[in-house]
Amino acid sequence: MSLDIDGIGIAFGGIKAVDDVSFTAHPGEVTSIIGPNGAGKTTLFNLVSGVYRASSGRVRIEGQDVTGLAAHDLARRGMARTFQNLQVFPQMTALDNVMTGCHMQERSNLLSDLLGLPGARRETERSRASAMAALERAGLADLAHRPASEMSYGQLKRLEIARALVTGCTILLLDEPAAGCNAVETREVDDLIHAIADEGKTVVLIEHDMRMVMRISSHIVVLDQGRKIAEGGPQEIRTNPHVIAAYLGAHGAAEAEAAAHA
Amino acid sequence: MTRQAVAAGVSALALLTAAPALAEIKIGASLAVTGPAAFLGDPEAKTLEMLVEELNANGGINGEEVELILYDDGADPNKARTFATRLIEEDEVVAVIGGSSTGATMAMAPLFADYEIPFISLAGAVVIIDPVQEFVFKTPHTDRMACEKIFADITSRGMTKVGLISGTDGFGASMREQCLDVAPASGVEIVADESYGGSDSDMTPQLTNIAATEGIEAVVNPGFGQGPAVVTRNYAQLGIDLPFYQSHGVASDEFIKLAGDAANGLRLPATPLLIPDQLAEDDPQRQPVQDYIAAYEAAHGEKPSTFGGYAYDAFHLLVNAIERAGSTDPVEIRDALEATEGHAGVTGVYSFTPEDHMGLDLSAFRILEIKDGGWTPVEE
Amino acid sequence: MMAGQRPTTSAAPADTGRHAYLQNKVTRRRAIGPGLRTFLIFAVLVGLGALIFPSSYFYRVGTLVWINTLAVTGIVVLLGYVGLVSLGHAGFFAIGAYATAILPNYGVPSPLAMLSGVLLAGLLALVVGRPILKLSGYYLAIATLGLGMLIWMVLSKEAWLTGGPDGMTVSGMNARNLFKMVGLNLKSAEAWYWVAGFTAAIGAAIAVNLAGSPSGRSLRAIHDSDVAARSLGIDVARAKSRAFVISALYAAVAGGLLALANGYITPETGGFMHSVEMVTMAVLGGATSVFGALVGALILTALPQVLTVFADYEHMLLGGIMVVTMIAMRRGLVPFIADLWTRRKS
Amino acid sequence: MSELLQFLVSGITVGAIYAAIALGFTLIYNASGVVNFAQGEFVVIGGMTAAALIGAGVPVWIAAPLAVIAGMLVGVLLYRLAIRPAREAPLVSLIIITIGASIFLRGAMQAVFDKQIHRYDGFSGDAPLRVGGATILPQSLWIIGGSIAVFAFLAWFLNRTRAGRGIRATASNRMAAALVGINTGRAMNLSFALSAAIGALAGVLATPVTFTSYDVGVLMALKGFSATMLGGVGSPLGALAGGLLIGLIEAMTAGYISSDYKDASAFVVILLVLFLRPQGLFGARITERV
Repeated sequence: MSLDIDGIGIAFGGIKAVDDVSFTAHPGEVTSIIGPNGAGKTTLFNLVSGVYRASSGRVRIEGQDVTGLAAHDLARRGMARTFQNLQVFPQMTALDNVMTGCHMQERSNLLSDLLGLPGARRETERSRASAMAALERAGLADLAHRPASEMSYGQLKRLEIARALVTGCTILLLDEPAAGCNAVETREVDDLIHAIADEGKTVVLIEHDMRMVMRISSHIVVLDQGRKIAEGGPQEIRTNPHVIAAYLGAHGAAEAEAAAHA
Repeated sequence: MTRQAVAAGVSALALLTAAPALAEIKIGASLAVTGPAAFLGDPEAKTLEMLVEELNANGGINGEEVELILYDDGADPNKARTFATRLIEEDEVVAVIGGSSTGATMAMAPLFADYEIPFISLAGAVVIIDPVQEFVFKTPHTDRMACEKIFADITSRGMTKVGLISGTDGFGASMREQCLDVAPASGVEIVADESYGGSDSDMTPQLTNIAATEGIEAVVNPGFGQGPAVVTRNYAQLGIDLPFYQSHGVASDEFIKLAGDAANGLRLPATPLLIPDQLAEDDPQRQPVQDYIAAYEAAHGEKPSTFGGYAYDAFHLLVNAIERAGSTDPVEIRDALEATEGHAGVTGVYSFTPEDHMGLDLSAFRILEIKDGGWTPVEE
Repeated sequence: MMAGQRPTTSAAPADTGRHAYLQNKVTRRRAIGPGLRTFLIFAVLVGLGALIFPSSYFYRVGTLVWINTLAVTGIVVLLGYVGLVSLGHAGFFAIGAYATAILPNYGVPSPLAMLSGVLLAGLLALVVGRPILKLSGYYLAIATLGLGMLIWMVLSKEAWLTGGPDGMTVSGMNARNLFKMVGLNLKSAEAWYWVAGFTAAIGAAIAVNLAGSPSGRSLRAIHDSDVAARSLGIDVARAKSRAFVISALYAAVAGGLLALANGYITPETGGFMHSVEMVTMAVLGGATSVFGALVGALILTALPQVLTVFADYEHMLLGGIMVVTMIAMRRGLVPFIADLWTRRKS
Repeated sequence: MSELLQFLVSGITVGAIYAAIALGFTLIYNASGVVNFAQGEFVVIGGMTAAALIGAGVPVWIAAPLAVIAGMLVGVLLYRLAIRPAREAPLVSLIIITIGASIFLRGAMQAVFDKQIHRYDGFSGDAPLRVGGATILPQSLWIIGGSIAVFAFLAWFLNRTRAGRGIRATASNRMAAALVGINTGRAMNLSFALSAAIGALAGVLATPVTFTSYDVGVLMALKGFSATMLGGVGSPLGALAGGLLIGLIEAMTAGYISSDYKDASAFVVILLVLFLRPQGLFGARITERV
């Protein structure tokens, strides 16, 4: 399903963190959001996924207006996400983390859960199977029973992807999925995202690793100081003078440096 | 490990509850030595401990030593019931004194019927002895009697319209209810009815309302602890000059100390314990009152309170009954207790009957007035 | 890389993780479910107590331990699973207790009265839960505290119904009669012990079932990350409200049992200190598991009985134990000991 | 009219006591993020120590500062023995720790002092002053003045002094504060000492009006906590306003509605305020970062 963002914006204490941003992400494609630190990328994700309430603009899924819906309602409409600063469930095992993502498919009611009726246990078995499959896909199957609190940063990033995948989402927002990953792991994440998009899901990606962005994106949106300054295919963006200015400007230099070394 | 914890806990309990079986007669007590009713339980516990020591020094009961087993229930009925079970089952006492508070008393009471052990409560409410329970007695006056006594004094001064300001604690709430109940029969009309929390620090709003009530002639303050002292100070602060009555809940020198000059002129129903030197030579209570005061001052370096007096009477009633029964069989002790006739205590002169397990009448209450920081009996 | 293990063929490996105690219960699959297993463990403990108790007094203390375990299990669901602090749960406890005490005076049989009290507590939790649970941290603490205080005040002031601050007698059912029906003649202290123990065992089983179920995973997810739970489609407000209601039901059942077993109740059953006591039991034992509830309830119920020898210093000891435990064993006794155990084994 | 005035006087007197306790809560919260449920015990320590000293014949002007110092010492001990070792513990553990500490202190006071109710004479006598038909005790003026002075001191101290800014910086980010050279340990010690001193001062000032005994601390803490949360945790202005507001609500309810439910009305107002404004009246709204 396509995701339409139309003139969305929010201000914190008079400062416009995101201002009038519009773009469309299509199924089967990877749409990347890039921009220097503080450009408002994560805030944009929080607006789209219902964590913050937008002060202006619209969000549409497949043409249907979903602006202002609560995060869990958006999830029910097929939107899933990962988090820049990790929101895993540290007290649970990796497997339980991912099983929690099966919440929307689980059909048992509270009473059968409390009484431990066969229905509830069957649901749990089914969730366990699909969670194991997702873990395998993310390359974490052998860590299934390890508490999340004992996993590495890169592993947790992939754990979040696995958890988002089992929700059965059609739109997936990934916030810096390759952060903290070594070269091999980055490659694996790269392949995973490709595969997800190939299934026909709409993938929106925030990433600092420019090589990865250029490799897998069909479409790139560039933000600076909360505003969209450019949009287009990788080739277009690479040569766009506004983008170069933003990245090489006063606060962009360090960012470009970081991107080059990532 | 859970199982081990259970086992460890149980064996620890067993160890600590295994009391040495040296003493011949065991008397149990569960009192609110700490907690919100500590001002009751503390002097009660001190009194009992002092009396047991004194008794044993004088050869015990019929030559047998007495052991007091005392638990602090903190006025928590839940704990009180547990301790009562413990006293009966583990410590195998022949009688129990206690329940400083009505709640603790009422939670324990049913056990004594089950196990047929006599029980003397030190709490005030009338529900303890009405309806009468075979094994339950009590020594304090009821709050109902306090109301009657106060109202009688008010009407004798030619007044009928009374305002109430009551504490919301157990004592205040229960006495307020009794006062409302007996008012019509006593020829008194309650025209104002205010309350305050037990540890409130300012009651001027309530008193302002009472003073502004149409036709009001006198004010009564059922309550205990610091509340009545604050009320008394606020009463003076507002310059209210209506006759003012406190309850037996504050009948102690402590109250005068807390309320200061503001207490002068107020009246309350109290036991003779407060006026040992002003009792007539032939007053049957003169001797016990002076004995108790002397002994308590010697033991604790301070004056006893009315509440300690309840324990004093309970203990003597019990010892007396055991002596007369000539036995330590609980049922025989109970029977002897119920047969008590004209026992002069510090609270009053007790005569129990099968219908009356408190055994006091209104004459045991004296109306006192505070004058120049001291107690003066009001001539009736 | 190892091939993914099929869940049906593998039990959880003997994990050395800190959370092994919880995880084992949740993920290991046995012939009997984790709920039933918990029930059986509790049942054995109840029976064990009965075997070694020498007198009614021990049964009495045992009864209180099981009743408290039940109430604290509710706190475990709320605090241990979801991470919500309530300083007002004694209010629900008291609603259960007072309904059981009051309704028989109007001709309602005791079991029905208790059920009404439990439903009433659940209903109240449902109604006030939504607005209250929007708050978090200390704001949630003060809101629940305020709720508890309001319930306590109503119970203290409405003397015509509740007997006021002095409390009221609970007339009605004696558990002895239950056992008489099947031909067993028990003392009433023993009868209540069995009833309370049995109820606590059922309560524990239900809580364990919940932990391993889809609903339970949602609750534990909220505990760790509210935002992530939302992003997975979990209706956080609804889930919190459910946990609040469930824990209120636990408290109310425990309250009803206490009223019946005691025969007398006062408003202090709904007081602030009782709420604190319930939370302390949970945290002391370990708020994440029902065994923590049991251990916490056992210690704080039995301790005052043991401490009667030091009556004058009881407060200092109790307060000192609370502080030291929280500092030395932050997650409570049961997880602490479980950690020691797994560490020694590995 | 004179009735209303009397209710106001009553509400402000009582409210000023709550406010003083709430200000103590606020300072510790600002430094450590801990709401200290043992705050009520400082009030009792102040009152009981002063009462014991005055009872022993020590003049008020010596007894009062000594009582405040006693409170301070206990405050520092509380921090060093109970709070510092539990740093970074979850909120519920901290609640239990401070409640445990308050139970411990209550037991200790019962052992050190006694179980009696205590009082001493007001600093400027006990003869009521008349103000337009209402009466007020001179000691009430001391209490009101004390609360305002503590508030002014805190506002000045936290914003204008190096030590105060250190405390605030420590609260918002201990690591960063340490990096810029703030001695965070000293900031914490200082905040507990000052907060305990504020509590003890409240006790010293209030005892002639409210009396004191070893076990009134819980209630004091509850009222102070309520006032703190009503005003918004962490804000000195909120603490002052919250305390006065609760005092006034209680007095007005007792005066005009029903004295039976005056405590209840305070809690109803707190619940309503929190439902409408979850951060309290003067608290800052916090946006969660993800």
